[in-house]
Amino acid sequence: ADVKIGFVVKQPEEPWFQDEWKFAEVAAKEKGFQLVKIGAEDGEKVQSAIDNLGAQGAQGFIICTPDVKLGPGIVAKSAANNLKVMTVDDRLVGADGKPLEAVPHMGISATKIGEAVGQAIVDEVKKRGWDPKTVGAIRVSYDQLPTAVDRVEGAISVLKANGFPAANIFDAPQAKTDTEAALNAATTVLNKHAEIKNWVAFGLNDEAALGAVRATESVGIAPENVVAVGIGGAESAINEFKKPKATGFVGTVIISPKRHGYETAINMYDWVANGKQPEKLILTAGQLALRSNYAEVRKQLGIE
Amino acid sequence: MQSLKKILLGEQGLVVIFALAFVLVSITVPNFLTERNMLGLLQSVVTIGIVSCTMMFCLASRDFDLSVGSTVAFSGMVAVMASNSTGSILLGLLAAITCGAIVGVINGVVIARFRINALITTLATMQIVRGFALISSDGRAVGINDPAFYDLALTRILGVPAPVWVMGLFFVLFGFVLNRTVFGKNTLAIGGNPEAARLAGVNVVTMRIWIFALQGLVCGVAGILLASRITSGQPNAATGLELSVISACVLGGVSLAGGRAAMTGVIVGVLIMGIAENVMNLLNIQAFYQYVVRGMILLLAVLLDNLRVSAATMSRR
Amino acid sequence: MQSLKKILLGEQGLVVIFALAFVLVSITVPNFLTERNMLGLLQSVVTIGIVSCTMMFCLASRDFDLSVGSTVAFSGMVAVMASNSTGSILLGLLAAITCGAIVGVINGVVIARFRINALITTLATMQIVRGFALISSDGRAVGINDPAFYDLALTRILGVPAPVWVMGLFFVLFGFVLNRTVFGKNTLAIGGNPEAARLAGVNVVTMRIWIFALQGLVCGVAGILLASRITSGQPNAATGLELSVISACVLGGVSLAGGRAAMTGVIVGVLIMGIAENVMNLLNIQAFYQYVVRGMILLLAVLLDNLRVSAATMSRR
Amino acid sequence: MSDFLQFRALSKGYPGVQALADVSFGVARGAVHGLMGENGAGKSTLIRLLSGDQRADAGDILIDGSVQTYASVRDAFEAGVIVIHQELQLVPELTVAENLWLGRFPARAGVLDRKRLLSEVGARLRDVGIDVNPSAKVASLSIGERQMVEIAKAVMLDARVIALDEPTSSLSSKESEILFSLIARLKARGTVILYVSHRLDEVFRLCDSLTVLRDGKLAAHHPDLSRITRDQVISEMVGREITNIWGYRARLHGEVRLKVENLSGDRLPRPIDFEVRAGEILGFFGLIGAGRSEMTRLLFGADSRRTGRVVIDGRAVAPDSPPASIRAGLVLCPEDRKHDGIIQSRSVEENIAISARRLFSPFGLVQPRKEAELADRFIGQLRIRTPSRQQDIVHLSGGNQQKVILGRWLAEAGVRVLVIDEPTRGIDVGAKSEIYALLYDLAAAGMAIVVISSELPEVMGITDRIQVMCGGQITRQFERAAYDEREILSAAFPDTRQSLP
Ligand SMILES: Nc1ncnc2c1ncn2[C@@H]1O[C@H](COP(=O)(O)OP(=O)(O)OP(=O)(O)O)[C@@H](O)[C@H]1O
Ligand SMILES: Nc1ncnc2c1ncn2[C@@H]1O[C@H](COP(=O)(O)OP(=O)(O)OP(=O)(O)O)[C@@H](O)[C@H]1O
Ligand SMILES: O[C@@H]1[C@@H](O)[C@@H](O)CO[C@H]1O
Ligand SMILES: [Mg+2]
Ligand SMILES: [Mg+2]
Repeated sequence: ADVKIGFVVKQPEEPWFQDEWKFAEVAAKEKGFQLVKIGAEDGEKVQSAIDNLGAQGAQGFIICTPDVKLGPGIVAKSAANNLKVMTVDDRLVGADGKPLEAVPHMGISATKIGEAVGQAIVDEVKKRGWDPKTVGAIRVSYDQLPTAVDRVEGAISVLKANGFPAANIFDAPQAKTDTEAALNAATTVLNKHAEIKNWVAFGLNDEAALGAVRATESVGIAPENVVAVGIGGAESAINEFKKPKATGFVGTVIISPKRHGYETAINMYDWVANGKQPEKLILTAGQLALRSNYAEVRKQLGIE
Repeated sequence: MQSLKKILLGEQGLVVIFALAFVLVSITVPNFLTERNMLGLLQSVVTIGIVSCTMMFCLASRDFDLSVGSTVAFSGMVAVMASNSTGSILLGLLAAITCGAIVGVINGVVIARFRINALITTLATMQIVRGFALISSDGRAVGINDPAFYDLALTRILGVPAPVWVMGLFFVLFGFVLNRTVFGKNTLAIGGNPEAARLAGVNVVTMRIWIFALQGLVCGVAGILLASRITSGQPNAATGLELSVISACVLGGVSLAGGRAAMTGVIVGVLIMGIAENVMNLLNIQAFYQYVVRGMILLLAVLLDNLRVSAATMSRR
Repeated sequence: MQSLKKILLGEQGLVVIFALAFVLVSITVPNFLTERNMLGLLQSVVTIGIVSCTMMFCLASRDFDLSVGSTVAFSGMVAVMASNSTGSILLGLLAAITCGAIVGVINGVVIARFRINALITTLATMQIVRGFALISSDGRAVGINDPAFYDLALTRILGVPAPVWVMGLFFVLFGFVLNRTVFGKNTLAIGGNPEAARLAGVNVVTMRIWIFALQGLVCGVAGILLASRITSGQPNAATGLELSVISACVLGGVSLAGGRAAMTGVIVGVLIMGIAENVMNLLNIQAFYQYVVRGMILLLAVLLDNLRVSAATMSRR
Repeated sequence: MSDFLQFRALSKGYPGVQALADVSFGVARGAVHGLMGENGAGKSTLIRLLSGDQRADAGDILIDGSVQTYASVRDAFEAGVIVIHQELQLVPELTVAENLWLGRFPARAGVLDRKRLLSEVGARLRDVGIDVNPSAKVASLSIGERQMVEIAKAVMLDARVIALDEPTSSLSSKESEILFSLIARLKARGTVILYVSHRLDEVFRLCDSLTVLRDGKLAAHHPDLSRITRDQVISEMVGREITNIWGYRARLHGEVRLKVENLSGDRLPRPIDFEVRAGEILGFFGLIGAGRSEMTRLLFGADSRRTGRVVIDGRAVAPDSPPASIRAGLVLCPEDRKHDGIIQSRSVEENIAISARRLFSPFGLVQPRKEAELADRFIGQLRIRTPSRQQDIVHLSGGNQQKVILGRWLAEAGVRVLVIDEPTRGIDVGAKSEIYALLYDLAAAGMAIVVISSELPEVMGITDRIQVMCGGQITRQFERAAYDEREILSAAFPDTRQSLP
C-alpha cells in the first residue's frame, strides 16, 4: 500500500524545524512516500496530531516533542493508533525521568551542544588574550524550557572549568524566545555592570546570543570586546556573518537538520516498508561555524 | 425556499450553517468522516470545550477571564504531584479541583469585591499562577507514578473515551444551568445591565464571585483530564488557551458586551475551532498557511453569521 | 496634609503615585538610576510605547486590536525585504508603513463597515498577518543588506537613541491629538456613547476605520524600529505584544468600556511595565518568580489606583 | 398646500411591528405642532425618520416644498433639522461644552478652537437658563440638568425645524417653564417645532396644531387646536373615553407600615424622617435636585447610608442592600429607566420576571410557564405594546419600556412598601389611569406606597398626603384636604422657603 509517514515538530515556525521538514521531504521524494507535516506546540496538540495521523492511515511518524515527559502518552497513543514512532532532537523519557529506550531516537545532547558553545567561547577569549577573571558572561536564559537550561548549563560548566568566576556569570532571563526579549534582558545586565569591559554571551539559540550582541551595540560596547556564540546556524546567524563589519557574534554551533530530517525519514520508511528496525540511538554532534568558515561548514553538513 | 430561509435565519441558524459546512467537509475531505477521526476530533477539543462552558457564563455577565490557561496547567501539575506524593489518585484530583476553585475565588473576589478591572486582574493571575506551576516543579514536567491515572483518559464507555463524555456532560449541565436556573438567568441579567440587576435584587457581587469560582473549578477538571491524556503534569501546558476559548464563545454568539449567550452556539463555536485544525492537518496544509487559513475561517464564520442575522432582523441600525 | 491628599487624589494622582514608586525604586535598587540604565529601560519599551499610543484610541472608542504584534512583525519583514530588493531604505520604510496601514484599514473596514466583532476580526487578522510574515520569508529571519538601516536605531541625538525620540514624539503627538483635536474628542465620544455620537452627526464608521488605519500605520513604524534594533526582519517578533500593550493602556486608566483615556496615564502604564521587567532583572529575580512578581505588580498598580479613585469620588455610579 | 414641513405617506416597519403606516400631514411655518399617541403609536419613529438617522420604507419628507433625500444625521443638520431624542443622547465622559458642540466642533485644521468652545457655550446655557459649569463632565449632572443641556444643544443652531421628543418628561415645572419660553422665542423666529408629549396640559398650552397617531396610523389631524377639547383628543388616542384620569379613590389607612428615621447619605447630608401607613399613598414633590431620588435610593439600600434606620411593620430592615430590602418587602422602582431599569438584550418576559421569580423557582429552577403567565398578565394589564413577550426590551418604545419596569415591581407579591420614582414618566394617558387604578388596589390591599413625581397635578391627583422636598430637606407637609397648588409650589422653591412658616 501507499506509505504515509508523519513528521510532528514542536515549533513549526522555527527555521530549524522548517529545515528538518525540508530534508524529510527530500527523503519522501526519493522513496516515493507521502510525508504529513504537523506542528504540535503542546501535549494536547501532540495527542490530536497522532489521532489525526491515525485517521489518515499513516503507518508511522517521527516526532520532536514539546516536552520529553510526554513520553508515555505518546507511546500509548501511537500504540492505540497502530503507528510506529521515532523521535528526533529530543528523547522521550518516562515518569521516572529515564529515557524510553524502546523508542528509536536520533538527536543531539543538549548538554554536549552547550559544552561546544562554552569551548568556542573559551577559545576565542584565549585568542583575544583576555583574563577570564575580568570577563562578564551573559547567560541569556529561558528556564521554562528544559532543553534551554541544559544547553546554557553545559556552556557554563566549560566556562567555569576554564577559570571564569561564577560571580561574573549573570542571568538575563528572556520573557520570550525572540531577539527583542533577549536584547532587553541583556541590556539590563550590561547596564548593571558598567564597569566590566569584556563580555561573553550565550543562550538557547542564535536569537538569544544575537539579542545580547545587539544589547552591547546599543550601549556602545565595541565588537572587539564581545564574544557571543549561538546555536543553530540558520539564517539569523548567517545574516550576521554576511554583515560587512564583524560583530560580537563570533560563531554558532550548527547542528545538521539534514541528518535529522533526511535520515530519520529514510529510517522510518525502511521500518514501515521493509520492516527494517532502525538503530535505537544515533547521536549527532554540533559543529562550530565561524565568520571565516561558515560556508564550508554548511556545505560539509549538507545544508545550502 | 421560504421555509429554508426561515430555518437559516431562525435562532438556530448558526447551527444550520454549521451543519451544512460539516456535510460539505465530510464529502470533500478524505478520512474526515470516519469514526476514528471523529473521536480524535472530539478529544482534541476537550479542554477548549470544557472551559468554554464556564467562560460562557463569565462573558455573559460582562466579565473576562484570561487566567484559564494557567489554571488548567497549574491544576494539572497539582493533580499529578499530589497523586504522586499521597499515593492516592482521588486525593490528587480533589487537590487539583480545589486549587482551581481557589484561583477562581481569588479572581472573583478581587474583581467583584474590590472592583478591579477583570482584564488586568486575570492577566495578573494568569502570570502568577503560571509562575506557581513553573516554580512547583522547577519548570520541568512531572511524570505520573500510578498508571491508573492514565485510565481517566483511556477508559471508553460505549467506545467513546471518558474525557469526551465529561465534555458532553458539561455541555448538558451548563446548558441547563444557563436556561433553566435562576443562576443562569441572573448571569444574563448582570451582563445586560449590572446596575439594573442589582436594583432588581440580584446579589451581583456574590454572583460574580460564584461565576469565577466555577470557572476555576472547571479549569481544574480540564487540567486533570489533560494531565491524564498527556500522562504528565506540564507547567507549559495550555498556553494561549484563553484566546481559543474566548474565540469559541464569541464565534458561538456570546456577546462580549454581556447579556447574550447560548450553549448550542458555544458548542458549535468549539467544534468549528476543532474542525478547522483537524481538516487542515488532514489536508496537509503547510504550517504557515495554516495561520492564514485559520484566520480566514474565523472571519468567514462571523461574516456568515452576521449576514444571517442582518438578513433576519433588518434592524434599525 | 490636606494638599497632599488633594494631589494624590487629583486627576494626576496616578502620575504622583508612580513618581513616588519611582523614587523608592531609585533609592533601593542599585544601578537603577544611572543614565545607561534609564536609556536601556526606555529603549526596551519603545515598541510597547509606540503601539500604545494608537491602542489608546482604539480602546477609547470601545474597540479592541489583537493584531498589533503580527503587524509589527510583518511590517518589519516588509521593511527589510523591500529595502534589500529595491536597494533604497526609504522605499523599504514606505512599503512597511503602507503594509501596516493596509492591515489597519482592512481591520477597520471589516469591523466598522461589516459590523464584525473586533475581537474576532483582529484575532483572525492576527493569524493571517503572522502567516504572511512567515510565508514571505519561509519562516526565516531576513538580514539587512545596507548597514545604514541599523543607524535608525543606533543614531543618538543629544545622547538619546533615535527610537526613544520617536516614542517621545508619538507621545506628544497623540496626546495632542487626543485632547486638542476634533479627532480625539470624537474618538472619546464614540467610546462614551456611540449612539449619541452617531446622532450628533459624527461619522462613526469612518472614524473607526481611521483609528484602525492609524493603528496599523503606527505598528508599521514600530516594526521598522524593531527591525533596525535587531538588525533583521524576524517573522516571530513581537508575539504577545497585544496583551502587553493593552495592559499598559488599561493600567494607565484607559477604560475598556470606552470613553476614557489620557496620554499621561498610558505613558505611566508603559513605564510601569518596563520598570517592572528592568528592576526584576537588576535584582536578579529568578525567572519563574518573575512571573509571580510581574503579576503582583500589575495587581498592586490597579489596586492602588482604585483606592485612590474611590477615595476621590464617592460617586454613585 | 403651503405647509412648511410635510410628511407624505410615510411608512416604517420593524420585525413584527408596523411602526408607521402611510402617515401624511403638514405643519405651517412658525407653528408649534403637537404629536400625540399611545405608547408605541409611532411618534419616536416619525421623529427618527425626520432626524436622518433612519430611512423610511416608503414615503417622503418635504421641507419648504422640496423632498428631502438625506441619508444621515449630518445631512439633516445641513437641511436645518435638529432633533432631541426621547432618550438623552449625551456623552457622559465629555464636558458640557464638548457635548454641546459634538458633531460640529469649532476647529482650525482639525485642531479645536478651545476659546470658542467655551465662550459661546456660556451664553447659550444662560439662554436656556441652567446654571452648570461648561467645563463640568456631563456624568456629574442630574438627569434634569442633562435634559436642559440637550435642549441647549438644539437651540444653539439656527434650525428651520426642531423636533422635541418628550422633552419635559424629566423636567420639573420650573425648567419646563424655561423651555416653554424658549419655544415661544423659536416660534417667533419662524422655526417649525414638532412637539411630542403625553402631557395634555402642555400640548394645549403650547401647540397651534396637533396630530394624533394610533397603531402607526394617522388617527386625527387638527390644524387648529383651539377648536377641540382634551377629552376629544384622549378618545382619539385611546379609542375610549377617559373622563377622570386620576380616578382618585379614598381608602382607610391602617397602622404605620414604613417608618424612616434619621436617614442620610453622602448626597443627602441632612437626616430625614417620615412615616407611611398601610393603605396610604404618600407623595413626594420637589424640583429637580431636591434630593427625592437620592432619598429613595438610600431608603432602598441602593446607595450606602451614613445614618438612618428603616423600619417596616416594627422590624428594622438590614441596611444597604437591595436584596435585603426586597426580602423585607420594600421595593423601589427607580427613575432612570435606561441606567437602572431595563436589562438590555433580554426579553420583555425576563425583564418582568427577574425580581419576582425567586418566589416561584423551587431549588433555583426557573418555571418557564409561570414566567410566561406573569409576563402576559402585565403585558395585558399595562397595555404593553410588543410583538411578543420574547421581544428584546431595547426594541420597545420608551413608554413601553417604562411599563415593563413598572410591571417588574408590580409583579412582586408580598410587597409591603412600594416606592416608585416618577412612575408615569413618558406613559400615555390611557395607561396612566390603569396604573393609578392598580396603585389604589394595591393600597387598598394594605400596601404602603410612596410616589415621587415632578408633575404636580399627578402628585395632587393620586396621593393622600404630600411631603415637599427642597435642598435635601422636607420643607412642608400637606394633607389631601388641604392641597393647594400655589402653596405646594412655593414650598418647593428654595428662595421663597424662608418666608414660609
Ligand atoms: N428597533 C426596533 N425594533 C423593533 N421594533 C421597534 C424598534 N423601534 C421601535 N419599534 C417598535 O415600533 C413601535 C413604535 O415605536 P415608537 O418608539 O415610535 O413609539 P412612540 O410612539 O414613540 O412611543 P412612546 O410614547 O412609548 O415613546 C413600537 O411598537 C416599538 O416597539
Ligand atoms: N450622578 C450624580 N452625580 C453627582 N451629583 C448628582 C448625581 N445625580 C444627582 N446628583 C445631585 O444630587 C442632588 C439630589 O439629586 P436627586 O436626583 O436625588 O434629586 P431629585 O429630587 O430626585 O431630582 P430629580 O427630579 O432630578 O430626580 C442634586 O443636587 C443633583 O444634582
Ligand atoms: O528546540 C530546539 C531547536 O531550537 C533546535 O535547536 C533543535 O533542537 C530543539 O530541541
Ligand atoms: Mg417615543
Ligand atoms: Mg428624581
